[in-house]
Amino acid sequence: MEFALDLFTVFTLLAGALFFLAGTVGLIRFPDPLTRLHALTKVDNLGLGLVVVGLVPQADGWVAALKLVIVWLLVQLSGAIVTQLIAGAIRERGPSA
Amino acid sequence: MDSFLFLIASFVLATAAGGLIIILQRPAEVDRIMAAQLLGTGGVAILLILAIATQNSPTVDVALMLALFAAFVTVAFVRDAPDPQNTAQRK
Amino acid sequence: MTSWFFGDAGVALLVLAIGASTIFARKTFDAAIAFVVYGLLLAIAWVRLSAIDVALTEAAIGGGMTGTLLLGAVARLRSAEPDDTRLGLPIQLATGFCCALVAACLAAALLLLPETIPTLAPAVMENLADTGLGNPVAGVLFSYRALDTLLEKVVLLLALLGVWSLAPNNAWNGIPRLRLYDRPNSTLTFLAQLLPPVGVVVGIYMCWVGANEPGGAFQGGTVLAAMWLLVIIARLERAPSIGQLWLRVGLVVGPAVFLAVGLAGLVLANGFLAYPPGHAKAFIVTVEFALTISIAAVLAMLAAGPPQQVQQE
Amino acid sequence: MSGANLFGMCGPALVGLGLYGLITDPEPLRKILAFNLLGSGVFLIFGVIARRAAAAGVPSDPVPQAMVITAIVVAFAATALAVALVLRLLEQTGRATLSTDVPVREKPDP
Repeated sequence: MEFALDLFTVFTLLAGALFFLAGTVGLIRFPDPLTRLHALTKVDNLGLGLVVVGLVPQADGWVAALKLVIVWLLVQLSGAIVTQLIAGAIRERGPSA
Repeated sequence: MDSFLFLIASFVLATAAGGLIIILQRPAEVDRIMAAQLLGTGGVAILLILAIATQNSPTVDVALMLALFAAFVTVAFVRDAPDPQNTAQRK
Repeated sequence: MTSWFFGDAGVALLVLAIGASTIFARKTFDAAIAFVVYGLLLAIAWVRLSAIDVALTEAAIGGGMTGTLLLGAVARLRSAEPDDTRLGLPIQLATGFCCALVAACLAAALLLLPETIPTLAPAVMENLADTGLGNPVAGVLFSYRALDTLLEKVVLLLALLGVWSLAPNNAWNGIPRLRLYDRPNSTLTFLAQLLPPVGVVVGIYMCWVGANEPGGAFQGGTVLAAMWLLVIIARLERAPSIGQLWLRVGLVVGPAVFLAVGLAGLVLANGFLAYPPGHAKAFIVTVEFALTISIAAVLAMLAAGPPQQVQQE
Repeated sequence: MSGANLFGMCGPALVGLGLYGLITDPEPLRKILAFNLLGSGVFLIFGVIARRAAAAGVPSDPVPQAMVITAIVVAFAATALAVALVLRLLEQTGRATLSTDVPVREKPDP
């Protein structure tokens, strides 16, 4: 059981790290600001999400695990809204703002 | 397990740092804001991983604060980013 | 803590690189953004130095509050004529050399420190049980060095008086001139409705766990201040006029309660700012809650700036 | 070399950088920024010393930690006051510069 959980952690963390890499590469390589913003949200949602999912089995008790999930939900929530704000600024002021 | 966690934390740090340094060279303000946001999320991930790896649960609170203030600061970024029409002549 | 050498080296290098870019950035806006990022990185560095209390403070004040304050100032200063006076290259080089020398001397002093340096940590831990607290940093702040903490609150109030006294003559009792959004923005309104409830819970939690785990009045108060500012920036609520009675009471309630508890110590215990044995924790928690309110009010008002003329509606 | 020592080397370097910016940059706001950088370098040095003085089951000496927390809050208050001064200078003269050899635009208090 322990081994299976560890294996689960390894895979999800690797996947999370991959999304961090993909999001960053997208942020660097994508042609215009809105697509770059799209890449950034992948880091917020999937990158951090997978990292948290992977860490939950390693957490010390369910309260600690819950706290991890709450942090992710907070980032998810504020990240999504803040990204909308940035997108609004891009639309209003043009891509070079 | 712990060394694996440290490895992932280093990887996330390296990715976020690389992205940050490349993007900070760009002229557009929006890109900088996004870079800051990327490092905010990366920082939260690193702190969460470190909290588990070092079994130091208060570190999660630091991640919580980071998440909260990253959102707060981005509001200020968007509020204060220069308007290119008015500021084109400024250096 | 287990070693994370490459990570530590990476964090340290990144702190230096971003720190340098706040100095050498061409545009001040870029420097301010870099400073915010720098604050985030320093929070990680403090975690690695096993100083979670400081990491919390740095994330909140160093990155968040100072960053917002500077960004607002940068936006206002855009209307100013740029100052093009640059120092000549020889002077720049000489300054650079002198600064490098200062840094080298400091580094050498740090490296030459003996392995065992005097520490008060054992003394703190020995007497921590008497205060009923579990967090040694809170013990130092509210018990052993309580006078420092009390006077620091007074310094905060003095700084606020300084900021307020920069108001033009006819603007006294006006509304702080915090930069708001140009117009109401539905996305921002949504954020300002959603985040503050979470933030208030986090703030109270920070204050509450402060007795036993990292956290405390400073960190909690800063979160509350940031949430208040967010609501004001999003135009959901107007900033209060600085003459409001409730605001002024909020500003001084923390230091006043602290002082009252301190004076009560003269009667109930054996000296100023001493706590009666056995009841120390109750007193400290009371003081911390009052201080959280005051710190939130003072920090928010400091970030909001001096009052401007009251607009007729 | 331990991790704490790495940050220990970071502290003095930041002090140097901050000092350089404080002296060479003409814009007051940049000076304020540089001063904050200098301060955080000093705090970091405190942190490293606290880490080294770890004893008796605490990972880091709490006394310097408490001092740094106080210092961060006071540094914020000082920054807020300095920023307010710069903005007042702008309001009063239309410029935000510290050099004395520029003509000051007279502007009555609004």
